[in-house]
Amino acid sequence: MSNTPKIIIVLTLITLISGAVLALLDSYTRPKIDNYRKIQENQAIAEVLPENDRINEVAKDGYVFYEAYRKHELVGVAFQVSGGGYQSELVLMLGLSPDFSRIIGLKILSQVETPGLGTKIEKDESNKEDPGWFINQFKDLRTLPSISYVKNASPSRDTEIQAISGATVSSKAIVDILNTHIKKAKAARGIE
Amino acid sequence: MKQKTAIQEFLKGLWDENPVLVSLLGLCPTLAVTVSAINGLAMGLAATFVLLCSAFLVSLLRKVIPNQVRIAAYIVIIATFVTIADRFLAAFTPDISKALGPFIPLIIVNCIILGRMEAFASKNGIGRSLLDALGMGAGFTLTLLVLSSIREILGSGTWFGLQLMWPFYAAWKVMVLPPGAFLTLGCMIAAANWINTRRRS
Amino acid sequence: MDLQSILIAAGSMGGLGLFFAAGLAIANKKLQVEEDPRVTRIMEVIPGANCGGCGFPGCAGFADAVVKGKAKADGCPVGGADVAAKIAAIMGVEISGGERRVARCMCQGGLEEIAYQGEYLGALSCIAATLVSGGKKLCEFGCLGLGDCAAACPFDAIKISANRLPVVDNDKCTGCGKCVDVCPRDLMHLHPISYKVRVLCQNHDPGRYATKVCTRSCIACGLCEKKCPFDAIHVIDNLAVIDYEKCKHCGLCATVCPNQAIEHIRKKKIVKEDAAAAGEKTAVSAAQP
Amino acid sequence: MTEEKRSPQSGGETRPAEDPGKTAPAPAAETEKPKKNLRSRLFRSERMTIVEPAPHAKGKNSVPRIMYTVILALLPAVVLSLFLFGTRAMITIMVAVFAAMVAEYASNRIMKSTVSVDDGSAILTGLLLALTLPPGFPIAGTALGAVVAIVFGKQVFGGLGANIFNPALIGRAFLQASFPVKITTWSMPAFAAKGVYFDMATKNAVDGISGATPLGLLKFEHIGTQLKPLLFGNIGGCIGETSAIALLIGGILLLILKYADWRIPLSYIGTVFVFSGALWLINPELYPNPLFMVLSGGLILGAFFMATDMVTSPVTPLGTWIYGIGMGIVLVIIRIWGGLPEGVMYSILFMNGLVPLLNRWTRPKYFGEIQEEKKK
Repeated sequence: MSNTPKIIIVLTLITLISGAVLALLDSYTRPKIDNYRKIQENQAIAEVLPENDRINEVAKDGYVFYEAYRKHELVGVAFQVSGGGYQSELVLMLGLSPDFSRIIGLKILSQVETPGLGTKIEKDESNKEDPGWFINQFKDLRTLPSISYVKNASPSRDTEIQAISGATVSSKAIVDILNTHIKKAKAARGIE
Repeated sequence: MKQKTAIQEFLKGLWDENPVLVSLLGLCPTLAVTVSAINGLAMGLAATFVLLCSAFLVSLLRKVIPNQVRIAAYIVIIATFVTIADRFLAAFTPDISKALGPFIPLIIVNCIILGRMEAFASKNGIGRSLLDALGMGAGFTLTLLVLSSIREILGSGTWFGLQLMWPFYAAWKVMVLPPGAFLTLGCMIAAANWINTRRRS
Repeated sequence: MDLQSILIAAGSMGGLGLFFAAGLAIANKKLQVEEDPRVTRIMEVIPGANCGGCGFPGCAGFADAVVKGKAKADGCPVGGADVAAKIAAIMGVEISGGERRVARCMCQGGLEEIAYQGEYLGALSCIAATLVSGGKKLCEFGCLGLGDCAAACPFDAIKISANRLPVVDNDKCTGCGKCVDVCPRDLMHLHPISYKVRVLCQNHDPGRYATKVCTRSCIACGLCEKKCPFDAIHVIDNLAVIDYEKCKHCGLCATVCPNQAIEHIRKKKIVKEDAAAAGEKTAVSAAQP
Repeated sequence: MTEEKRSPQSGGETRPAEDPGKTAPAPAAETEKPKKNLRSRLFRSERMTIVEPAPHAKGKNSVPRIMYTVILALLPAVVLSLFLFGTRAMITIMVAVFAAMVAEYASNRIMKSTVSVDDGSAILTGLLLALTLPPGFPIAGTALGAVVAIVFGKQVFGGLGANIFNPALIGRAFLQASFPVKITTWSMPAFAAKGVYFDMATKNAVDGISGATPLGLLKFEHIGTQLKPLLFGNIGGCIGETSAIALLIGGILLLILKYADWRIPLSYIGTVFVFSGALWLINPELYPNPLFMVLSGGLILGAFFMATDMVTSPVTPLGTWIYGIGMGIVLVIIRIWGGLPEGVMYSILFMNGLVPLLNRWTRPKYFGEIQEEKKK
């Protein structure tokens, strides 16, 4: 007996059943996964743009802007930016004032920098009182004309942050990402 | 070859034919995800789940699937279960799912699973295939657990997130980096070979 | 639950499956290679060690060669008589003389027996020693004792004794012939396991010189030739050679050899003698008491 | 080259005359066994001629001799570093050497090979490792590095002569990956802290403060260091890499004794000089002075003492040139465009990995060899 029909029938059946099973599974797990992602996102937005009561999503020029309102007044804009770090991609959530002149908050969504060195951008265990000192520096930082960093010294201007000693590359990467994306996003939103 | 007893069929995966230490299969996830014990354990359990389910189906359908399309059929079966595992991890343990990243979907092309399907489940009954899959999965999980424990303890000073080493211990950062994976795996394989040679003589 | 999305998923997967299955089925029809089913059956029978002892590239190569008539049914040295019989059954042929063959070192010139030409300093391998005027021992034909055969044996059947001679474990030896190939002096020979009489010397030197070189050498005295009732042993080119077509394994030649260069294995004695003499685990026979 | 390159297998002069081999069971029984007959005893003579493969000529060089000479050549740098960094440097050096020797002995015993602690190679590895560490490096870390250097850098490959990479640098690379913060925390030399010869922005210098290496300063803060402190060693940095002059004294001794191939330091340092010089000529603002590039960091130490390691450098002259030039290019690339301020370690390790290939590619034609026909 030729087994040509058998080949076709068996393989088709297996794929059919597989498709059906996976579709069932998806309908069950998707809400949960989406829900989780939403929570994460909202958390990040809430962290970089506190004091809001409504978030409005606007997609434009490759950015998704989350516009935060308080009592019908635009208080800030958040969006996700990414760029190359020392050895991986850095993904950040950036919250800016509506005219993009001031950073309201910054959160690192994902980073795989050198453990114990580059990872200090997120959490510096050697600084017991304030492990997040590096990222907290960005709060209320002015963005104009551009952000810069200094090494082994306290920042003297309101657009400066202090780099992590030994992890200058990671520190510099964040500053670079912010500078380029703020400029691009400005253009996308048509500010000046 | 002599027919193995049921218990032997299970035990062989733990040591004699251990997929990682003896067959050196599935090294990609072995090296990549074992930065922490919880990751190693999750990866091992996910692979074991896929192994068990696929072994069950493949050995059930071994007479039905024509020889010419067996690989295609196995891959579809394995891919289905991997997707199930992946979705469930993403839905219920999002942190682990994020840490394991692309390595859960990559179980599809893990040589251990396709290898056991091709070499064992397609030739043996359901009971035996399940035992074999369980043994191989257990061997894989245990090896990953040991490997990731060593790496986490030395590289981060913690075990399953618990602070294990004394507080002023300076963690060997290299152990959670890729070289540490190769170094630890190399030492483990050397130790396994050493024990085997000693046992044989 | 959304029935439509399930249908779409199942449909697309099934469609893909149908498409590829059709492709495979067509390919299967058009591109089918007539493979002799006997090849697969032989593959199932042979041990699958891929040792290459048969002279073909791996077990698959051997199975193919058997079916094509290039190899004999008893060509697998690892499988032995069992496998040979099975292969013969598959191929529908009779096998002749499928007796298991084992390796044997044809030299008894260990450290105790042989004269030295000097101290050998150099790489510890027979091949290397051959290049340096033959290593430590004076005999040009004898065993160098540096263990290339033991290193080459894939089955761990050859051990080098304290006396620096290879000792073959007949139980482990599969007769693959790796040691035969590797010995630079051509001293490892494969013999059917039933052989009881062997000339354990390859020295072609004239008797007078051979005497000086080794205490266990064949000195071409011809006593064995005279004693043999079957005309089965002859001194050719200063060395006694047994004609196994005629030899009845009576062992008379061994009894007269002045240097005990001929061994005669007498079954029951072997085990005891060995255990007592060499202290080796399972060595082959030592020669005459 | 060849006579120094002798591997330990053929190099030992005092080889026991009665050693039939390690591969087979112990021949202890053979001497005690009663002789079977008279004749066999007559053949044995106490004094035997020696059968050995070529080369038969023997020099007076041996592994211990070379190793101890290299250690001697390192002494100026060691003494100067003790002077500059004080007891911290001494402790680091002692710990590294001691740990390396213990690791060597332990591996020898575990692997049942001849105990080779006294040949000096472990001492040298420990010393070189210590010289590449910052003086304030933790003791446990130093010991760990030395153990890794000996076990994973040398013994797992089969001991001295079989290793692919320079063991000391393997240890250092392990430490660099393990403790990236500790290994880049430099302390300033005693004199620098007092401000003599030193014109870096360390006004608040107190005893044992941490500072940056000249290369680090240049890379991240664009502050140059003058050449004079580089020559004499009044700069922050690893124990042994501070003073160019002290290292050069030992390096030249090695070149004179031909324990180091002169081509390696020449091609290595030359390439760095030429390559960075070319960049400097293009844009002196952006790229550093080539002299600074040569004198700073561990280049001199690496070029004379690590890259010239007989085991891990090529055997042919052409291969040696390629090796040195390759290291120079890799070093300049790492220093100028890479993420790290210093690249001597990685440049040497990288080219070490290519040595087997270089040896194969640059094999000289032997006398009478006929060129193989290319493409039939």
